[in-house]
Amino acid sequence: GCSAGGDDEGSTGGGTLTIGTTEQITALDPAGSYDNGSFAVMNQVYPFLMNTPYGSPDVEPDIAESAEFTSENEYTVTLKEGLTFANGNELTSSDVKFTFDRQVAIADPNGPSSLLYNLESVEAPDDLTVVFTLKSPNDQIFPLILSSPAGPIVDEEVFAADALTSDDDIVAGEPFAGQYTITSYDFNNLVAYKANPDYAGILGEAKTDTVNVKYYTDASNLKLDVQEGNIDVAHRTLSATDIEDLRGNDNVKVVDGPGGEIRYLVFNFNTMPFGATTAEADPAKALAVRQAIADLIDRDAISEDVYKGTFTPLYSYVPEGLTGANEALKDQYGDGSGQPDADMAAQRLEEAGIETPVDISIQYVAERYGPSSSDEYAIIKDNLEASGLFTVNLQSTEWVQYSDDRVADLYPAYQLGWFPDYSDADNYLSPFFLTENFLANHYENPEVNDLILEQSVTGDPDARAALIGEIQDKVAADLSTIPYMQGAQIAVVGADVEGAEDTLDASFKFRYAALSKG
Amino acid sequence: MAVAVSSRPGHRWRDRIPVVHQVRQSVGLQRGMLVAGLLMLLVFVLCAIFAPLLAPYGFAQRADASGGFGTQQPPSAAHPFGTTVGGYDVLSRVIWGTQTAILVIIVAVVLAIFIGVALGLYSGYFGGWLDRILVVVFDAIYAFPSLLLAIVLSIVISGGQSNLWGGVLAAAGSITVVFIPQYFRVIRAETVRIKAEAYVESAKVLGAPNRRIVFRHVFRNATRTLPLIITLNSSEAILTLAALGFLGFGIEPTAAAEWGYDLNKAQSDVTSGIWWTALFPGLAIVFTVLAITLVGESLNDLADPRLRGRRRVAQAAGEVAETSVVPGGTLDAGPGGLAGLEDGETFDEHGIEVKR
Amino acid sequence: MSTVDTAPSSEAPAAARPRPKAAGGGFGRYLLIRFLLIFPTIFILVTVVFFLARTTGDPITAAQGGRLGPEALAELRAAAGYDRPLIVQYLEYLAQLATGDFGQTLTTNRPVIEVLTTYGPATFELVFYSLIVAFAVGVPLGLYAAYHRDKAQDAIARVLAIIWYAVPIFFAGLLLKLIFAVWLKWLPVAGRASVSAELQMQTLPDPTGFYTIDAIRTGNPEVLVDVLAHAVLPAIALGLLTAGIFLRLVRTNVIGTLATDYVDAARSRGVAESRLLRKHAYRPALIPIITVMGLQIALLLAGAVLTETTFEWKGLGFILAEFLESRDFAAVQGIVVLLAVIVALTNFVVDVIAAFIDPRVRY
Amino acid sequence: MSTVVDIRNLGVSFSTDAGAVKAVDDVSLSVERGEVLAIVGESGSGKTVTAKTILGLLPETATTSGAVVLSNRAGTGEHDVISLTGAQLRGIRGTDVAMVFQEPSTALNPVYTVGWQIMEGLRAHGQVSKADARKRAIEILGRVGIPDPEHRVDHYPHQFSGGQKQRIVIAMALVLEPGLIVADEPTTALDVTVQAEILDLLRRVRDEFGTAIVLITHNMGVVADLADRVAVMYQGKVVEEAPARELFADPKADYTKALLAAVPYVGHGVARAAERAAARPADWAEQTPVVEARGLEIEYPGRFGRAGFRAVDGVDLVIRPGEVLGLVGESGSGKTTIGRAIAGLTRVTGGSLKVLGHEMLGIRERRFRPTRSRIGFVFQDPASSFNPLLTIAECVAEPLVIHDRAVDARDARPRVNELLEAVQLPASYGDRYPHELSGGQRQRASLARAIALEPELLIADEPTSALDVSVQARVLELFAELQREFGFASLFISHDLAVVDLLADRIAVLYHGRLVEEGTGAEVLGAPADPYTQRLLASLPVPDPVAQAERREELRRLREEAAR
Ligand SMILES: Nc1ncnc2c1ncn2[C@@H]1O[C@H](COP(=O)(O)OP(=O)(O)OP(=O)(O)O)[C@@H](O)[C@H]1O
Ligand SMILES: Nc1ncnc2c1ncn2[C@@H]1O[C@H](COP(=O)(O)OP(=O)(O)OP(=O)(O)O)[C@@H](O)[C@H]1O
Ligand SMILES: [Mg+2]
Ligand SMILES: [Mg+2]
Repeated sequence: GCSAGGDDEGSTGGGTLTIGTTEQITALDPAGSYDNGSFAVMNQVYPFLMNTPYGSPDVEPDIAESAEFTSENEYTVTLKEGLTFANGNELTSSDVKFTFDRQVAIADPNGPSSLLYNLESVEAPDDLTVVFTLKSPNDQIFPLILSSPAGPIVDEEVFAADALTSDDDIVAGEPFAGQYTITSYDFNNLVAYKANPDYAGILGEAKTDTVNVKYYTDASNLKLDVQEGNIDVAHRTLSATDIEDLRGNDNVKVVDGPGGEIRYLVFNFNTMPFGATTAEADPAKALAVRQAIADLIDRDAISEDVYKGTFTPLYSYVPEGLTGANEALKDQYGDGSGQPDADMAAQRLEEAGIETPVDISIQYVAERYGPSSSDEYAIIKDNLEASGLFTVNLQSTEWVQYSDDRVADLYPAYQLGWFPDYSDADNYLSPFFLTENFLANHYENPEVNDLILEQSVTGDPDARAALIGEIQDKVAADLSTIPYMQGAQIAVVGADVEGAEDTLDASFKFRYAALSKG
Repeated sequence: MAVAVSSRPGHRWRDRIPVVHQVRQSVGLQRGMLVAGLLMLLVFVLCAIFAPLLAPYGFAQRADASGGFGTQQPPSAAHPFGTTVGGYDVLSRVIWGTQTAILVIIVAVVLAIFIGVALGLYSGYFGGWLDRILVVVFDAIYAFPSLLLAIVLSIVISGGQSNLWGGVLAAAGSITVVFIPQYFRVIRAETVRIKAEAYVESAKVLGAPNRRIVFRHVFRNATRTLPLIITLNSSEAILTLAALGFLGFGIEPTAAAEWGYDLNKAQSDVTSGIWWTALFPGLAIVFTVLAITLVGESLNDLADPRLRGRRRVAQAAGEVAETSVVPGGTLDAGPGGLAGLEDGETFDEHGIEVKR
Repeated sequence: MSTVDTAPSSEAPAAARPRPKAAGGGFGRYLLIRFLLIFPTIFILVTVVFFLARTTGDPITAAQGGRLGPEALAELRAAAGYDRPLIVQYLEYLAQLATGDFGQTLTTNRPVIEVLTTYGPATFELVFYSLIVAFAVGVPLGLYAAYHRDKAQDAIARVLAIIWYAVPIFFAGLLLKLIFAVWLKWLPVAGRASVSAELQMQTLPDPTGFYTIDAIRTGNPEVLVDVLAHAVLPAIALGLLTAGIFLRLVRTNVIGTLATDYVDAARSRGVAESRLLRKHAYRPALIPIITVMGLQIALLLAGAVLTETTFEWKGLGFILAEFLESRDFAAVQGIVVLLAVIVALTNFVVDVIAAFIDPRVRY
Repeated sequence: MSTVVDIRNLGVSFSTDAGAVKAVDDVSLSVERGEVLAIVGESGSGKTVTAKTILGLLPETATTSGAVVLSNRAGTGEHDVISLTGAQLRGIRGTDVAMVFQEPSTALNPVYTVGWQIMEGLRAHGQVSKADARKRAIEILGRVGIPDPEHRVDHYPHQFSGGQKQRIVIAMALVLEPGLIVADEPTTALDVTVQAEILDLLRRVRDEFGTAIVLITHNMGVVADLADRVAVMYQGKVVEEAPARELFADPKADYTKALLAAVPYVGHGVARAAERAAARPADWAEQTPVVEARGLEIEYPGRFGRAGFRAVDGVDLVIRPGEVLGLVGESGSGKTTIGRAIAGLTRVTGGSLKVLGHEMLGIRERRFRPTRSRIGFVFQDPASSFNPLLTIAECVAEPLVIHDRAVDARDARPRVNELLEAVQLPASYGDRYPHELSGGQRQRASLARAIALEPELLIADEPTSALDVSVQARVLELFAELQREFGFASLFISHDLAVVDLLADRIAVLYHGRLVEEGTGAEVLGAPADPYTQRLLASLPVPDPVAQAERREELRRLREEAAR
């Protein structure tokens, strides 16, 4: 007999760490993937111009010496000197230009090129200088984009200029200049990393020399393996039950950090009760319905019953921890302290002259946002129906169909979740509440639209934070969506593993380099 | 020749009621297994019919007058089987789940039978090009991993919707597609065999039109093995639905109770020492499949005189048979068991075609 | 009465009688046709899968539906060519297939062939091991049950068989893991090998993907033991399910052959009962058993989907489910074609095996 | 002489669905060394059960009383088979008593070579080396007349002809030199020509090995040929036991008398046929034939483009109105094929076949269907030609309903009752299901259905092959009567010359798909011209021990002559 010895103890240097995850890689090529699993790898091995240092939500130059607006439409980045890739190639401004030109040129459907919406062109006047020309001026978001999935800098000698490069070619070409390089790559099964001594960015040296990442498909296996000590770290995504169970286990530590993942309920302004295209269209009544629902949702119940504290109540559009976040909905709805208030809801409906109970259909996705969506919505349905004000027709749908149907105005109210591209309040506002937004829920508020555009070009942090607060308050009054849950980042680590709390920060980037085994 | 050996109709009737007849026929262990299966099945059906009375709570009920049930509560007086991760009463969901299971079985099996039997009859009796094509097509579907077919179909059929009927129809529909090739194979093989039987030929010789031959002579004889396949498929239907639930295509929990879904949700509970949420739906599935399979296998064994056990008789008991010119009739069973399901030459041109 | 002027000899006319035998060439021909039939089967499957997959959405919506608005999505779809008429896309795909090119996966941008060669061996190994379990458990128990039919032993064996078949495989897998990996700690939880073993195997030049073979090639016995230990639980989970079916199959068929005249005839020559069972009843029963077992391969592959997910066994079934979820048509089609070929080839091989067991088929 | 087996007061009962059935009731029999005891009797009278009891081969559902005392070959010990346990039974099976089964093809395991199967028996009893066992297997195969045994020993059963298979089965029984061989209808499945050889072989076994034989058969010819003593069973009891010659000469029991009276003899029909021919009108020969075949060819298509199989090759025959044509020939000679072609069930592939004015070559079913009401067909196996789910009345009503003589089965019932009575079945039998009738009754019901539309042509395919002689006699009589009454023309197919002779006006002999001889009974049976017909007649055992002994002598002489 033999138990699965996950780790090769006694290897040299800073030891070996084995990490398990259920996220999946799509591709190592930054132009070909736009998902958490692939981005997690990129964060270890590729350099970024801008990055978020441990413990901070805000970006700073990473492999760049400096980065600033040199004119309204020009963002100039100066690279540090003597940068090289792990394969020995020099990392120069030409690689940077190549990186962004390539993103835009390929514009792969699976890639993040859409994030570069504001990029006009890139120039590399000398080896160390890169000049980004932007379409709209003073874009405060652009530095953030440089730390997003669109931002990893790649080696022009390894990557193809106009086509995606395969994982195997990438691994063989070693175009890595992040904290780690990949030494062995078995797609979505096992990836072995080795610390990159040449990394010259702000994040510093890796604490552990060798890291192996094991990819799981079934969370219960991940849980059993970390519980049995077969792996040292389990990061994303264990179920709430598993985490609660592991909290009581002495062999492991459960480490929490702020999370950028949110859950919210979207209203379709056309098809919701009293919506614009319904028979008894009435914006005021529709608003009253949304408000009543906002009054009734019991966030604590969801947080405790369903998520066992791994998700926490969210009372605003921007999650807690990000610069500018407030608790706009807490004051405006419910009892004012975050608890539901049925009387308030009844009163609102009554004032709007709405006959109760109101019939409403709510839709959610079965598996996309974890296994707990059904329990989450069972509670919401309970909340709404217990008040006697609503009858809820709850349905779940498979993801792809759901994606088609929701923009086809088939769902009056539906669940969505969001994981940020970059850790900034803007990423929680502009995609949602600009007149042109991806929700396509027919919400339109010119005032909000303008405010969002304004904050994105406001350079002064305090002024920008104020604007962001104002936007949240305004949207909270309109209730285009009701945000209600914010996910914590959670890693389960062996009792002898240190450093997890350092990287579970508002950057929402899990960096293996911070971890070490005692 | 003795005059009017009138048969007692009552006796005959009783002997012709399918299951009753077999129970009376069986002895010993065979009877034991049949009766055990029937009893379990009866419990299952009764649970489904009287679920509203039997279940202490609704399948989507999370709280009662005394407050919320709480999630993952261990078995207690109020919740004999505990509560689930979603805060439902396990016992109630297990009981309500019988309804879903029965629905799926009925819809899936009925649909599959209608289509499979019709095509099998046609293909087996008339042969020709359509037959060849159908055989190849169904063989292809057969080669398709059935669960995946079910997934694709559940998306196609219901667009991923998850209310009770949407879910049931999707699951049942996809199971149907998986099953049709089986019914088709069996019925076609039987039809091809029966077509060569003397009584079909004798009908042909009498000048009976094809329609009459197919319905009066072939159909009823060819479908004789169906009960066995039905029982086999019923259990497969439950398991497929459970597997679908496992992959996230199940029925929305507030729309209906479904064992496979609950079992799936209970997965991480098991590794955390919460045994009750998985055990009971799991047992429900096992018992139902066991019940149906026991009944099916027993009926099959009893239909086959060679497999049927009999009571031992006292020494030199009984009467010497009167006129026993040709022993036995032709009522022997057709292909049985899985062998019957899947046996049967596929590319055969059995028998001789009448010129048309 | 007439006189007899010819010596009657039964042999001569019997031998000369033009019986419709399956001539030697005939069987070869049958097999050839059987083999050629694989192609229409695959063609039909490809067609069905192509259209089914495309009615269920596209990979772009699957990946970006939660980030992009309808216009952006439509743009991307148009860029990828998914908005063209289905029939055009279908013909294109057929043309591509005809040149033996399976194309690239749409989501992970890898050659479909590579997907097949990476995940195929895993499924193959899993199915192989579970067949060993199924045979080792199902056949002897089936014989045992047949011999003791309608006795307590038979009843127990049959109920066991039903239970193996009735317990959903993911549930059975979970229990096995808890018992053997967590409580007893005899076996690993999941996966095909431990991290260190996999790393060692990855250093091999051209790893085959068959871990058993790769493990032997490393020359490190610990790796082999590790790989085999990982195979035990999945093989049992899937193997027992199949064993349940085999048991019933063997039982029914052996009971059938036990009732034949030749068994009685052998008995009348004083052949021992155990020998009757093993030699006279089992061997002829093997022919239908083998045939049906061949058909079970499809079932086994379906079961493999769940087994693979439950045990982190990264094989075709598991990856197919994944690709289906992301609507990666190209990958789904490629995998289905491969599965169909496997199923068809298995049935083909099974026919050949059956022919070898049954001397009647050869002449 | 010593007693090999002594059966005393044997009783056997079976448990069945319908309750207990007593199969054998107080039977006492004994067989001496080197003696052939024939057991004859009605079907189901317990012959097989008695025989199986000797080997302890009864199924678990049987209970036995009485004693079966079996002595070993050396005569040094005896056992009561009934009280033996499994292992002890195994010891005596094969060495003290061996069995030859009815169907040689099912008694041989298809997946092992015959040598393997013979050797297995040898090695099951004592230490025999493989090489020795093989030597003895080859030797015994040679002795039962398998040519080239060294080579054939490694062949599989399906590579032998039916007759050879039966020889091998006998070889298996012989190889351990048992004191007693029980042969249950050893020749029923074989052609008469082959049957004659097997009977010869059995006689040699008795004479050369001194083996006692219990021979079960319903063929009185076989009994007359081989048996020393005969036991007649009826309804589970032995009603008479006597030396063979005595029994044939002077039967005592009523059943024996009836049985012997029912045995058809070749030549009995000649006079009657002549009578009928004389009664025909003068222009009869010129009337349009009901059936006329010219160079008829029927080929079964081969599978997957393989060459087809020609079952009927260039047959000319004619059936005139009211005439009965008897068609005989060995198994597989194409008799059924011709009958089916006439009924439009099998496609004609060459030559010409006119049936009631229709050319059957290339005819379409739609055009032929109306003519079907003028043709009746009685199938070879009465049991399977009825839909098991319909009552007899419904079955008989089928033709009436199909051809619009009645709305449904209920409407047709009065006519059905008439028909049933015409075939001497009580009308109440109409309410029964086919399996609830005896074979003879079913055969009559089948006749009733065939004549329901008063056809001009009746095709009867071996309508009595499944029946025992007494029942057969009744059916044949009925057939003759109906034919007289309705006057239909008929093709009467049989492999039994005596049966055909009884009914037919003319006889046609088929051999390998070709018509080798045709003529009146007197011509064909009296002076056969074709060597095959001659051999057929010579092989036919006469059901009379005295005459048969003479014929056998003659046959032997002829064979020797031919050998020189
Ligand atoms: N296994 C059995 N179970 C029940 N009844 C049986 C069984 N075997 C024989 N019988 C009955 O026992 C009686 C005698 O059967 P047996 O086979 O000895 O007849 P037989 O004289 O050999 O007839 P045949 O000439 O048709 O072979 C019949 O009534 C038969 O139905
Ligand atoms: N459907 C068929 N396909 C191919 N060959 C056939 C078919 N039916 C019969 N034959 C062959 O044709 C030949 C003649 O068969 P047929 O049934 O006419 O014989 P028969 O004289 O009636 O024999 P029996 O006395 O055994 O009934 C046989 O060699 C038989 O094997
Ligand atoms: Mg018999
Ligand atoms: Mg015939």
